[in-house]
Amino acid sequence: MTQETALSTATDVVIRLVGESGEGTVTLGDVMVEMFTQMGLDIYTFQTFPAEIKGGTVMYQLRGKSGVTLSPGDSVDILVALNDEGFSLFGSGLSENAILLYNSDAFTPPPDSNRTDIALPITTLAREQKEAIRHELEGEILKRLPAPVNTVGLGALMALLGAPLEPAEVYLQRVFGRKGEPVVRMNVSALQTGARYVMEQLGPNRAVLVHPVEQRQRRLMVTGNQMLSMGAIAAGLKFYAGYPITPASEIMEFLARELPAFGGTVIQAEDEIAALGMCLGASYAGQRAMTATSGPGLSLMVELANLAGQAEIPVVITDVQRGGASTGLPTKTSQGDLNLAIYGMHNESPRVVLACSSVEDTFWTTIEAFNLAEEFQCPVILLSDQSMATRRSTVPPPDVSHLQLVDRRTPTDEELANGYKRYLDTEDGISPMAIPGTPGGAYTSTGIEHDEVGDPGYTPELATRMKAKRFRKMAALLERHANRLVRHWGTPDEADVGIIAYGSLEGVIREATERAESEGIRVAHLHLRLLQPFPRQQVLEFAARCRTVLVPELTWSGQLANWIKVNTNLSVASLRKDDGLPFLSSDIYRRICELADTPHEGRYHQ
Amino acid sequence: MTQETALSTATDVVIRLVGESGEGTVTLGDVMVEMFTQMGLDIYTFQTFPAEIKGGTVMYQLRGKSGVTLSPGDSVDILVALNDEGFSLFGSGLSENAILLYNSDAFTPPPDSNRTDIALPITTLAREQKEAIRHELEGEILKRLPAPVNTVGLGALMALLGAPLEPAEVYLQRVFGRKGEPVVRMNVSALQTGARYVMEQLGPNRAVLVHPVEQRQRRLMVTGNQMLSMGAIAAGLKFYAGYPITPASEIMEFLARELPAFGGTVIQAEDEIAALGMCLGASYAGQRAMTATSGPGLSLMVELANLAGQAEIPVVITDVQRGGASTGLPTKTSQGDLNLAIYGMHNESPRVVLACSSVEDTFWTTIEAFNLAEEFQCPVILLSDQSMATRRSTVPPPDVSHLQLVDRRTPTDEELANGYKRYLDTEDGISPMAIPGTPGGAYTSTGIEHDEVGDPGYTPELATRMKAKRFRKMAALLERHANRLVRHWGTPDEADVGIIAYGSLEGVIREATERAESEGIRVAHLHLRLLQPFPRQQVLEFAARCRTVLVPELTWSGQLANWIKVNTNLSVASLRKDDGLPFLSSDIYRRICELADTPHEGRYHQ
Amino acid sequence: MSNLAVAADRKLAPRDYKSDLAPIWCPGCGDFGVLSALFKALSVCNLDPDKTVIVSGIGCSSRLPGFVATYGFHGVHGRVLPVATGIKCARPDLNVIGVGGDGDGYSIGGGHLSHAARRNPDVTYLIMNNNTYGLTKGQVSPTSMVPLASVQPRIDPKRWKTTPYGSTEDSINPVALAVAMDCSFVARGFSYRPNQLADILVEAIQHRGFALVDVFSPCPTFNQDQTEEFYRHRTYDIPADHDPTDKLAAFALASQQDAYPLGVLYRNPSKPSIVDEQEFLRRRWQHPEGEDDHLSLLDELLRRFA
Amino acid sequence: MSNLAVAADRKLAPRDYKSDLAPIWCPGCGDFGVLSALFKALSVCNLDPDKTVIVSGIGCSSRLPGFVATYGFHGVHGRVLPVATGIKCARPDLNVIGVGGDGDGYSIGGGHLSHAARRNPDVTYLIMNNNTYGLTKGQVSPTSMVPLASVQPRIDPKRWKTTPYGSTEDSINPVALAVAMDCSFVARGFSYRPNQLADILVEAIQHRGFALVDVFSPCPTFNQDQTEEFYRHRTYDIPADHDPTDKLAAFALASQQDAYPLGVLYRNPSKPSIVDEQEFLRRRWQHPEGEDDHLSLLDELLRRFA
Ligand SMILES: Cc1ncc(C[n+]2csc(CCOP(=O)(O)OP(=O)(O)O)c2C)c(N)n1
Ligand SMILES: Cc1ncc(C[n+]2csc(CCOP(=O)(O)OP(=O)(O)O)c2C)c(N)n1
Ligand code: SF4
Ligand code: SF4
Ligand SMILES: [Mg+2]
Ligand SMILES: [Mg+2]
Repeated sequence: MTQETALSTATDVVIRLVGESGEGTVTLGDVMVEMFTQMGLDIYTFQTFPAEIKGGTVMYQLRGKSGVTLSPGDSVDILVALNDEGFSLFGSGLSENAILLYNSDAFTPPPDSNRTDIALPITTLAREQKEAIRHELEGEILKRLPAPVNTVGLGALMALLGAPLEPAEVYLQRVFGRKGEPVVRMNVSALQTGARYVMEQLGPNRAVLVHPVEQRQRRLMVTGNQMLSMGAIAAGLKFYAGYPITPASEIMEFLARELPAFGGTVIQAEDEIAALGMCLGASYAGQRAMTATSGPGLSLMVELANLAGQAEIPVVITDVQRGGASTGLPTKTSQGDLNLAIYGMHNESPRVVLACSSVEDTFWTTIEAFNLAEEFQCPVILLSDQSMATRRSTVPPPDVSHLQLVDRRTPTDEELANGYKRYLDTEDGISPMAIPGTPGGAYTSTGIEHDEVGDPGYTPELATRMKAKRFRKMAALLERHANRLVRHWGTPDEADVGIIAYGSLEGVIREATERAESEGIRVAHLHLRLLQPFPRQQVLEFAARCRTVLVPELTWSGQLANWIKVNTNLSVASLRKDDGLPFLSSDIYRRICELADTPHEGRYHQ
Repeated sequence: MTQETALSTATDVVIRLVGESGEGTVTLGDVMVEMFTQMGLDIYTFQTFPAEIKGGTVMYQLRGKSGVTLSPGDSVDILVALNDEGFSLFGSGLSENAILLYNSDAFTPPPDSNRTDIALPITTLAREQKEAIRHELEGEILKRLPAPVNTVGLGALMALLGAPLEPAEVYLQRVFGRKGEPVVRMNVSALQTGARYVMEQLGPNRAVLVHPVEQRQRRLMVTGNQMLSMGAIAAGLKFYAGYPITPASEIMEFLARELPAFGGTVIQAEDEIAALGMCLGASYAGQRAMTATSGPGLSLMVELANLAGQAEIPVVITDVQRGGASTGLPTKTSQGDLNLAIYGMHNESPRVVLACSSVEDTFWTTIEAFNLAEEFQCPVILLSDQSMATRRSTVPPPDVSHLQLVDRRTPTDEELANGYKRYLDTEDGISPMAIPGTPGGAYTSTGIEHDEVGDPGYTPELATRMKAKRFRKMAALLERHANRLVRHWGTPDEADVGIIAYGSLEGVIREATERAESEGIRVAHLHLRLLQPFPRQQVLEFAARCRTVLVPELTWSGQLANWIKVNTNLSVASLRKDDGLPFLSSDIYRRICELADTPHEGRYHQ
Repeated sequence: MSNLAVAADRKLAPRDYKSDLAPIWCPGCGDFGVLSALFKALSVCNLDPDKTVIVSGIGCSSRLPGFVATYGFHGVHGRVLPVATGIKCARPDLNVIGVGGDGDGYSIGGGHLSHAARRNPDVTYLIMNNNTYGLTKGQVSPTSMVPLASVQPRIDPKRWKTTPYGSTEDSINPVALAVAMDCSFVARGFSYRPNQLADILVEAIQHRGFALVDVFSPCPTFNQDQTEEFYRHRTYDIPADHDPTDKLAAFALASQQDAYPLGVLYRNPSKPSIVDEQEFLRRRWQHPEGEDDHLSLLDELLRRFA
Repeated sequence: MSNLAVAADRKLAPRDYKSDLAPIWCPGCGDFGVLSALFKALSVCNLDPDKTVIVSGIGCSSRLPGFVATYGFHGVHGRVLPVATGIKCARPDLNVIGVGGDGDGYSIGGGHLSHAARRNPDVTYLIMNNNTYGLTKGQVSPTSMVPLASVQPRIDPKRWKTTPYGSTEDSINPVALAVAMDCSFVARGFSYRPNQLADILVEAIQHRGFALVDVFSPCPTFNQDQTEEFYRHRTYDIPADHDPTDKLAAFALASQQDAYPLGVLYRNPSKPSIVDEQEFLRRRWQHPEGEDDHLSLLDELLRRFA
């Protein structure tokens, strides 16, 4: 927290909870999210999990802010450390005069003058609370009743924030109500104990870090995976087949619960190949189909995704990117699948690659994915990533009233009457696709090179002509939609630094941009939702007004920077890392400043 | 044939045979290859097959030349058309005053003044020959005895070429000897009949198109697939697992026959995933392993190839490229898998991509593949293509006396004694790999991110450090081997046109280069055997002495040109097509001339 | 299959199912017999060509869909069952038939078989089993029988190209496996018994659930071992007293290796189908208004996260 | 396994096979029992740790190789058998054991099972069957038993996440399938019967050929249906009079679903192994000089094309 926010009534506080996985760290975090939401604050969370089921350290960072929140925050104001390992792994990155609340039953941190340390014997306090009511409960219930550790922590945190306890008490009533009065009483008293314990140590002059905000409009508290699932449902998804994989499983789990009510089918396939095969069958049969996976699964889908491109079958393939090659860093984040999404096929068939750029955007970009798949009868690879997919954040509810859905082109009666041609060589390359059941529309869909009817053919002339027809669809797509599929931030005029990026970096880049602009640096930001076919025109126009172009990305080799090179010949400054963690907005900000200071070989007018 | 070759004693004749698949077209072609070889000529053949097993038209082109032969020839001197469809599909591309020998029992071609047409009622003549001996054979044998259609054709061809019949007679004796004197007699007389029939029509003044050459050194007559198989055996291949696929199957079939004698194992797997899995197991266990496939199979190997990169397991993956995306053009040629070979993985692990550039080169590049896989403990994708793999051509026998084999780095006794680290972070990134059975070497190979010992680890620092270690191997490779893995042709000095290419285009480009240089255009040609890691230094130095750079390739989007861009920022002229057929050297030659004439924005000195 | 989609207004003859595309198979290929038996079965069931989809993989046999005047899906090697399952679950109103070779179905695609059996969609799966890989010119398939040539190695390049000295692998028995998978309909046919094959196919098509029909369909071009003759001498009709609903008996019968029984081996009429159960779930949860009210349903869903 | 590589000079105790890495499994995970049974079996066979390789896929269970002081190969999801087969065929002198989960082995990897059975390499394959996907936090696996909740839908996010209303798919019976595949050794164990399991593993390891051992190894964290209790009440020892070489009897026994027999179900001692047959081919063709004369052999080969 910067000094003035602490005094003013604006709120911007970053809390980080660390503890043994399974220890309740996540529960406490979720409760805090709920408290902040009730106070009308915007929330932005970020979590990392160990790759094991139990054991290992969980990190749960949440930022509460009055007004739009674009990142989990660069520096931590309040660190809650429930164990030693968590503290040593995630103890750095604190803001000046940050507060450390640590479990003094577990460990004692080395003293540090830049920190206010507050000890909380959380397990002891919790056990005392349970003791206090043991006589009121009989054995079994008592045995299964956990000591109110999280509630003590909650009280302590609320006190640290200088927040009123009432909302927390209401919350406890709601959650523990059905467990009986004594349990409620125990928790309320635990809450107060935690709070009191902290206040005593803080003494009188405590800063008030959170100020409730009046919210006119109801907001949603959702993860990226949830928004993607709801976007798919909004887009008319009727068939989902998938195979579980971290961090994409949540999508299938969500749809398994919700899709039946929308008349849809969800099947857990035996592997990713079967999952995509089922989707292609369903889409061939006329239903909007999607599968979702992560890198290893996308690798297995390469052959069938190519069939979809060659046989011209619409399908949405979601890749929630995770860290590392092969099994790699399964619970961490990355943007390292861009190459595979774009180039992952033997020889070449047309394909679209889109990327979600925030939890809120995920809803709409998912709808774009379905519409483009239908309009251009090809596979659409929809990129998300672990950080965005598993993050909970507050977003305004999407206004679905003017939702526009596009349907694939089906044959007209004339086309059916006079020798129907499934792969008719049209001007925009889009051919009429008959849905089984259509009288006179019988044809055989095939991945072998074929003529307009769909019969196999291998002459050089035919091969060239049909390939040209298929790829003309991508040119048409750029013409019709590219403008809508890039987003502009920062200055609309000449810029010292232009930033081109994609995916979950949008928020941190916007934050860095605002900060740099507030300091007089002219920064423009072009955010790509469409990556393939590449919006060349839009990128060139953007670059033409920037003295330098910076491309930040979470990849090892600079996959996006290279993809820009291939399509535009621009030489760009690449800012990259691929260590499993997202960028801090300060990482971006620092690079902006460096570039703004360095001399340049002038603008890109070519 | 150009006039002077017809008169001089130099030979350069291009024959094209076309007919119904299964009609013996291939047999006749093979016999002609044998005849030419006996005459000491160099052979270069090119065939295309239909994708079906029977039916469809086969085209078999063979060029006989005194001295090095770099292409199947641009224009056909003698076209032998056994059926109508074959003639209409492959009747074009003839040289001036070419000769058409057609099966007058089957069809009559439209007259064409630029052609000398010679009718040959080949089936009638053959039947007569069989009739002549029918009384000498009893029923069964007679029924199974085919009429000597090919032999009549052979005689006719030899006559057209002005070649002596004796070698052909010797050949017939050898082949039909065990079938008894009458059958031999029938064939010899069929040969003479065919010849006589042609000579009568040609009249007295016949050009002699072939002149026997004295050969000091024995030459091999092999296909690219055979050379690749023998190269692998030479490199110490001990384990092969594969799954049949056109046009790669021949490799497994060859090895299944020959590898046991070398103490090796060949397994036909249930699919390509299993094939690569078995190879990784065998290589982990210490044996040199290879699999070979084509595009669709490579697509299925994406996940396991990435494991090999991440877990650092040597393996050679051969991709005999074929035409088209998905099933596409299974019997045609292409270079369209370059993207998949380079980028086909989720996130990034180190990998080497090599390409064979001719039937002769295939032997040595295959050996390089095994050596690099062993030295750098990573997968090596070895690219070939249908045209080169199935082509028969004469090559000097490789001199294997100074064959050099590299072994993977294994742990020293010290390294084993003091807590062995499989993934030791060394300067060149190469770590000691213990072979199971090594006392004290026990470790677990894994695709999860891991520390030096191999234990799973997920911290950002570890992930970055270990990835850097793995990729340092690629830098070391460039330093040690890049110079050897590019080949220079054409002028060593400043050039008007510089050509950068890879794979089977080497021959046609060399031919085009020689032609252009003979006409005073300064042409340099850099042929890449190593594609990934990219030999940046070598390419930049080459480009620096070229006024323009031309990149010819058999791909749709210009995959090689783009890969060059990514690595060097050079803007190059791209010459590409992907219709299933190879380039003619005249295609390249024409583009060279255009570029030599056009003004340039100067050389690439940056 | 359940409630088949039949041509309501007209009676179709076998030839009505023929497409304009002429089969590209070699003269004497067993698949010709299979195709005509299929034509006959389709006409007996009078299936509506516009509501019928034939799904295949890659192989000589997998070219079949192009030769039939129904909808067709000629996919990639080995993925017939996922595609067919997707079509049937998405559109229960369509008749779905899968076809392909022994390599396509038992080798690269073998992993999908037990899962199709578990799901039991109303799909008929017809395997043209020629005990070899035809399209790639004659390598061993999982059903090939090429014993190790311990004495006299056979190096005839045209024969068993990847196993010139014989195979080091046993062959599988697909019908016995299918019974063990509790595949709800398992039968075996022979392309040179077209009438019997047509009858089997009719039963399979009418069966409500997943039906596997393995058909001996010799490849004269590349398999000189399992020829028409070979099977003529080694096949016999399943005795009338065999009870296909008796799983153990079916397994015993299917396991016969000296001679191969032809006909319906196994049947499990009571096995639930994923198609019906997914239908049930959709009905169970579909709101009265149904889909027409997409937006309000969506809004309700979104509201839950407020 | 044939001629096992044993520690010649010393007798190893179970603890000698323990690595420095501590298992990361949840408290109460069934895999702990499997691991200790494996330690015991390894010590009974006295296998040489330096000549033993444990291959796994991906999953909680697949983390096992890291906990054993032998060589290990922790690959990708579902490819245990190809990797293990490759190792064993390349190096018959090594002891090769495959391990993994029911999802790894029967779902994504299920296609490799019948081919491993055909090839019959000397590999022991140990499946830790917890009837769920543990590592991905509790979805159905092919062995899950989650009947359709036709009446009261269960929406407990922690339970059967991808099938909240129950599964629309039947479950498979891996041991019955393995018998039908003629897998030359098929057994079933239970992680809470560690001594019996150790005995089974010893037999499997000593068996000359491919041995499948399916072990009930409950996942208390995500599977509240197939718990330790569940299996304690539904398992029994195979009666002594069962003849494992009688395939039909083995199939009948393996098909039992009401209660699950524990022990060795099936055995085919006479089935040839690809390892031996490949060895035979190499010996059959290897020239007297053997490999030492690589170059002259190579030259001979090249000469054939001159
Ligand atoms: C992924 C992949 N691997 C390999 C091939 C090559 N291939 C085409 S068909 C085929 C097998 C053909 O055998 P089968 O399925 O029995 O059909 P048949 O030709 O015998 O009718 C193979 C291996 C392919 N097309 N795709
Ligand atoms: C190709 C691929 N798909 C999916 C996954 C995600 N995944 C990891 S383990 C697993 C299944 C775990 O279940 P099981 O094999 O039974 O092992 P368990 O954890 O139950 O011991 C899955 C689906 C993956 N790692 N790779
Ligand atoms: S190769 Fe065999 S299977 Fe293929 S078409 Fe010819 S005969 Fe039939
Ligand atoms: S999740 Fe289940 S299987 Fe995995 S470790 Fe925990 S208890 Fe064991
Ligand atoms: Mg077949
Ligand atoms: Mg499991």
